[in-house]
Amino acid sequence: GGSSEASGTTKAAEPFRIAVIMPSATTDTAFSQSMWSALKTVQADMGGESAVELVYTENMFKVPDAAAAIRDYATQGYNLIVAHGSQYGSSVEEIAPDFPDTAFAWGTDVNTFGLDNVYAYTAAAEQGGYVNGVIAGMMTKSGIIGVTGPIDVGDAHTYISGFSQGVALTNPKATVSKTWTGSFSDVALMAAAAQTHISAGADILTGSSQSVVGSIGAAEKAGAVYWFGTQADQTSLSPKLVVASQVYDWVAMLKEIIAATETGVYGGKTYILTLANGGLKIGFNPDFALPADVKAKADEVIKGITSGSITVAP
Amino acid sequence: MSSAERTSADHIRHMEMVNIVKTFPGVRANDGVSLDVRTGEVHALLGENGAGKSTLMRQLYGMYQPDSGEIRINGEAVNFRSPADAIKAGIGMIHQHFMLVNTMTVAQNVALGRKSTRGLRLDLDVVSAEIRRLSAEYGLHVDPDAYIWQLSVGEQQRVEILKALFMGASLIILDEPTAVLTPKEVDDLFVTLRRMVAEGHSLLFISHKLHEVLAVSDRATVLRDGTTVGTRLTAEVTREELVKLMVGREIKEPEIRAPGEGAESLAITDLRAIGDRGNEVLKGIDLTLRSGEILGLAGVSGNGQRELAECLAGIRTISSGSIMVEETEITGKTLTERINMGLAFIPEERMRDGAIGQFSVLENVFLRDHSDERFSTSIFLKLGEMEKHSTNLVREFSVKTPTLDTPIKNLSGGNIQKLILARELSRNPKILIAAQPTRGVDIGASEYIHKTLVERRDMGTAILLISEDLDEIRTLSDRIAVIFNGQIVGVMNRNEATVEQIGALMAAGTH
Amino acid sequence: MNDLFSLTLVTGLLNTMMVLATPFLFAALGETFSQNSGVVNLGVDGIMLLSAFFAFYAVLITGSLILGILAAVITGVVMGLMMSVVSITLKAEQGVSGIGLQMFGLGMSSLLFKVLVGTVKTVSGFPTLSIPLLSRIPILGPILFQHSILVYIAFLLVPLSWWILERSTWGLVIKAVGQNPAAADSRGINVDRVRYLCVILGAVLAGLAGASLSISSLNLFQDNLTSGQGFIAVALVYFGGWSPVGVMWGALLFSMANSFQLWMQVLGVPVPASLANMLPYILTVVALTLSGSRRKTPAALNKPFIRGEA
Amino acid sequence: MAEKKNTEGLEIGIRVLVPVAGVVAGLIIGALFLIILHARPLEAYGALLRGAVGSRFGITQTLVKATPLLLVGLGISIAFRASCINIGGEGQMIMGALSATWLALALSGLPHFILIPAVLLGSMVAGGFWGFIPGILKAKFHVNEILSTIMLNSIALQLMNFLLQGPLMDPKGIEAGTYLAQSARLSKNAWLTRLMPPTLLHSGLIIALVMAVIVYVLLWRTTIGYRIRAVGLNPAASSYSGINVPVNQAMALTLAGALAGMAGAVEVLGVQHRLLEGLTSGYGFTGIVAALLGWLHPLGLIPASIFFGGLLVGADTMQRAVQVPSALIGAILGLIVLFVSASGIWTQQLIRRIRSRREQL
Ligand SMILES: Nc1ncnc2c1ncn2[C@@H]1O[C@H](COP(=O)(O)OP(=O)(O)OP(=O)(O)O)[C@@H](O)[C@H]1O
Ligand SMILES: Nc1ncnc2c1ncn2[C@@H]1O[C@H](COP(=O)(O)OP(=O)(O)OP(=O)(O)O)[C@@H](O)[C@H]1O
Ligand SMILES: [Mg+2]
Ligand SMILES: [Mg+2]
Repeated sequence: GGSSEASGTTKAAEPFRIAVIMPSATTDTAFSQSMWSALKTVQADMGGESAVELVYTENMFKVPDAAAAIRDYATQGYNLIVAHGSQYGSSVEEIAPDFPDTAFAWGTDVNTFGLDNVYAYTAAAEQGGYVNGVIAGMMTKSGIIGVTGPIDVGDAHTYISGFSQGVALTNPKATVSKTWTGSFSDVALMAAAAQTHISAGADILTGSSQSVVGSIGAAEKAGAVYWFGTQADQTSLSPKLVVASQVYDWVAMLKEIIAATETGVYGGKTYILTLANGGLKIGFNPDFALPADVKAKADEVIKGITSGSITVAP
Repeated sequence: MSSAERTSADHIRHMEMVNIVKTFPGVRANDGVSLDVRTGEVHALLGENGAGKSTLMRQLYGMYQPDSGEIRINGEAVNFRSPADAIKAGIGMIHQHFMLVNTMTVAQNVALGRKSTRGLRLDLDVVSAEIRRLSAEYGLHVDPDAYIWQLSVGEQQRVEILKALFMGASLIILDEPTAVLTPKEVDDLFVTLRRMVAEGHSLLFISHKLHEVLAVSDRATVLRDGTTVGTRLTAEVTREELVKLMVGREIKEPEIRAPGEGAESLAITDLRAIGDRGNEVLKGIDLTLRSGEILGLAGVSGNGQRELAECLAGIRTISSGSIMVEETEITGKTLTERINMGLAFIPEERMRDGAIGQFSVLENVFLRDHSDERFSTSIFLKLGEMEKHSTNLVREFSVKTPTLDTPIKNLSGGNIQKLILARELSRNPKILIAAQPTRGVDIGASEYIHKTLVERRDMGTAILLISEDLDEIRTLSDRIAVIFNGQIVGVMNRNEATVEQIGALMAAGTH
Repeated sequence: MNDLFSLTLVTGLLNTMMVLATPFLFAALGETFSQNSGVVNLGVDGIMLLSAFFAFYAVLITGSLILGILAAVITGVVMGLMMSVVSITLKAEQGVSGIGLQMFGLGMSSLLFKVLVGTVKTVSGFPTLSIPLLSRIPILGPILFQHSILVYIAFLLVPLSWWILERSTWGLVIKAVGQNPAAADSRGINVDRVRYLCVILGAVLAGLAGASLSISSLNLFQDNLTSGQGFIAVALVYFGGWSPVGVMWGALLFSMANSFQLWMQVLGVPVPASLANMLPYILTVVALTLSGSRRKTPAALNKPFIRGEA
Repeated sequence: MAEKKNTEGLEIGIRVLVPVAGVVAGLIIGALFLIILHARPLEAYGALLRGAVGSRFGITQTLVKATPLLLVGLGISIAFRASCINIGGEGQMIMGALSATWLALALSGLPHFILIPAVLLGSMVAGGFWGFIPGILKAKFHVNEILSTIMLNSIALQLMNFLLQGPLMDPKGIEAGTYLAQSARLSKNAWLTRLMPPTLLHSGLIIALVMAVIVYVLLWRTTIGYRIRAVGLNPAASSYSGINVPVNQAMALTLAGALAGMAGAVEVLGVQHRLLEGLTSGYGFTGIVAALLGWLHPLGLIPASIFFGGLLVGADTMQRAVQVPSALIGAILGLIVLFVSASGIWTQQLIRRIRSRREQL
């Protein structure tokens, strides 16, 4: 609830109202959660519930339902509607023109449909993947690295693509072998996939973040098998095994969008999270004893990507 | 049957049902029915289809609870909430429709619901031995290891009787137990029943066959439309009087004229087929059927009658031999092609093979003819034509049904059978294969069905009448063939056949 | 490939197969009882989910694995009762009530997870229990005798279930009730009570299936953790022709195929992953097609029993 | 005559009201959960009602949801009538959606009025094929359809995964480096007409209603329907009458697949305008619920699917209004399905009582 708290205060004190529509639960330790916690951070930074009203709709994997939610929120006069799923594109394209005073943000994609009240956003996941790959290449002893994931699309694809390039840079002889389970929720199969990599000699595992929960158990049973994460900081899931995670940080982008809407700009811009603009961060596990030379190499690569001297293909 | 088990139930000296009323939605099945049974008595229950006999007995067996009225055992009112209660009180029931698990063996069926001698472990070997002993004692021959689905209807009936014997009940209800038995089997059963009565059992006996009732019972109660019409001492009553009580009029079996010499319309030569058990059940059948005659096929059930009917219908593949209809070999033809050639079938199990219970009366009329061009274009049904046709049939064959839309399962057995007969005859078949056409059907309806079969014979239809009812065979058939162990062991003209002769052939296959 | 590697492959393949098969075995054996008594319970997946959650949650707060198992069993009993009341006493269409139960289990487990736990956490579940001596047998040892206790229990349930169904008086009664309830009823057997017990037993085993995921093989909970495994378990009952041994072959085949397709991917066999993912499903259907198994469905399956109505 | 009409009205009333009472019972238990989660039940259920029928958007959204439910449910009804338990709606829908996307992209040059029928036909063929497989497996190899349809659901899903990662992946996504699991957007002439812009209501609803009438006619006015029903009610009597049981069951499953395939196409052409992961999720199962709530009758299915669609739409609105986790909605819906299925016995008893009273008159 909380739509009536601000009543009675002056216009200037009315909260900024944000609604977000997400394809999975706010607790998915992945895509949806990354946006939800960013929004929570924004809310806290801007002065809490009295300054920012925040509502959500989760598990909207059906597009028509999401479309209904988007329209409903727009009708209720929310200032910013975040459609956090690439599948919502056509709904945003259709609904946004009916609500010219509402800002829409949708991702992950780069297309604003030429509408001036639509922002698009995406993450250059290949960049963090590259950094993770560079570290992994230096740390593997067996020369075998396992990748697990649900299906080979979206930022999972670009992350792995960057990761493989990174490994190739520091350890050209290492093999990166990939398994895809074909399901976003089948944790048991994901665990079996990780186990299979380990049996085949892998001493480092990574994958798009849904797979981490499946892989941890297998990795913990095996002992000295390390994990690289993406999308969110996964250190807390296994402080022993996680080396580093690529973290999506939507906070800066969201703040920028909010600031823009207050000057009357409701869209027309595409944001791509990169290491350079601070949208992507590499979260190192503080408790993990990363060898100094490896850390140095990682920092060097981050600097290279930031400065543009290293480019990574998605 | 251990004697310990038999004495464990309190002995029923006197059972009374007083003023029983039982209503189903729309039907008052029992309307103040009373009867009583004493130790050592056989009490018969008579009435037309739907008179309320089974309903009354089901209340005694705890399957239904009466709306009002009382059941007393040895003077004390009892309240059976389930068959378990009735069984405990010493009541056993042989149901009109078999209560057997088809996928289990005879021994498993008998063991069901009975304490094992080995605790949780099954003791089927003990049960089998017991079955063999009882089989020998009562002449009820069944293989304890055979699966029920492999048994003929008659054999299944024997298993039902065995089950009741096993339970050691002191009052046993037999709901049409003889409908599927041969005269010899009926005689054997009666011997068994008398022995049980002598041992102090009491029996409630339902049958549509009056000579059986007269032969075995001490008293008879007649029901009509749910009410008691009267109770009589069997020794003091005549068959005619009982018929009048039941039906309200007299019954005349049709008179049969000698047949003309018809042309041969069906010729079966050296027909062989494998049964469900994988053994050869038809071992070279040779049989011819002429138009305008009724050929009765007598035999103890389980000797290949069912399989023969299925081979003729084309739903069982034959291993060798030939079936000629007039000049055409039909062994390779489908059922539909055979029907189109003028064959018609009345299957033995009418509710399983002959009708679709939830379909309306109208829909059941068109099971075979729904794609006939009279009743459908190639795709759409001609509902108007269908309604006209079935109205005519229902009227012509006096099928008693509230409406054409009534689900057929709500009709009485006799009326369902009449409708099936109507359906099959409506196409003016050249050949009619009728298996057990009057089994379980009351006297009035039987008379009607018999009359209709004879009429058709006179019109030139060739009729193969498969029946275990020797009276039926002997009244209707122009010629009688006897099947034994998958072979025809004798064919004779009606006037040269005696009951003893047929009986001997049926039992042993020898002259 | 050298010998050592192919040995690793075989061991890994079969070991993973055993682990993957465990939840299927529990759930499908349970459903075997339920269906043999005449009740199709399509809600297995929902029962697995809610039990998986409660088992996980019990271990998370108490640290006691026994309480975890107890939580799963109680959840199974309650969900089994729900299914029984609706489908047996109230004679509801079993397909619909099962789907209702599945929706409820899925929703409720996610809700409780969100409210009570909030984010993915791990617990320490059942440890690997190497059977002394046996586990040291070359090749076979690591495949068969280095698992958590629930894996052993699942496989021991196969002969036990077989014995109950085929050799005990209970089995005779259960199958009679599933084949011809009217016949069982006329022998004084309480049809509804037998069905209640079978459905509840089935649900308890489904509960253990859930627990085997959340506190034995994965040691965590997540939304929709089972990912439809309950439905596969139902399918395996048909595969196994309502016999515990048949169900075991089905579970092993399905899990083996999954284990195998993962190895194919790891070894870089050039087949698109999605097509490899299809393998277990295709293989199960093909195997049943080719095996020509003709076990008959329990005749009263999916039919509520009403005395006096044939 | 008038008397009969009255009781018939009463019967319909019972068929509607008793399940509604089941829904209410489910909502009451749901209210307890809401209270525990510190949400106000009345506010929540008010939002549910408002969301489903309280506005033009609500009503149209309900109808948009009802459309695939109706189509899938029609197919399920045909299969169930032949006593084939078709759990394969999901997979059949996916196949329909795949073929619709592929055809619509390949034939995008054709004019609207040729393109749409062609695509719909293609999707029926694809979905029908996915129903034919369990049909033929059942007919020829006695493979139980519950097993095969469950397996085929997963196979179809993986096939869609495969196509979305490769052949059907939006080239724009590859170009932009996003590699999203979605197809290219369909050209506008492949979209189903919007009936009430700006609402999402599209002509798929009309297609589904027409199909309901066609299925009604098929089941009760044609020889095919007669045989399908006969086979479902009594296979033994059917084969003793020359009706080929396996062939008719295979036919029923094929028809079921074709209708579910059409539902997939209608979702693509009417709502999504492209192929996406998650397009079908749940309709194959909720279609079963709708079919049985509609008494497996095409005309009963129309209100049943609208009712169920409304419930789904309203539940989403409720989630937004009181900000409870969406999982709660799933749990409440599950309870409602349980209660409604449990209420069937009362419906039957009441109707039987009325009928016998009528007969006694
Ligand atoms: N389960 C039931 N539901 C509704 N009506 C029933 C039911 N069982 C019996 N009836 C009705 O009760 C009446 C009596 O049926 P019952 O079975 O007792 O007849 P019956 O005398 O045994 O007939 P038959 O000689 O054919 O065996 C029938 O007319 C029927 O309409
Ligand atoms: N569920 C039911 N609803 C309505 N009437 C029923 C029902 N079950 C049985 N009956 C009626 O009960 C009567 C007797 O039924 P029963 O089952 O004893 O068959 P029957 O007429 O004796 O047939 P058969 O000749 O095969 O013995 C019939 O009139 C039938 O219509
Ligand atoms: Mg009777
Ligand atoms: Mg009768």
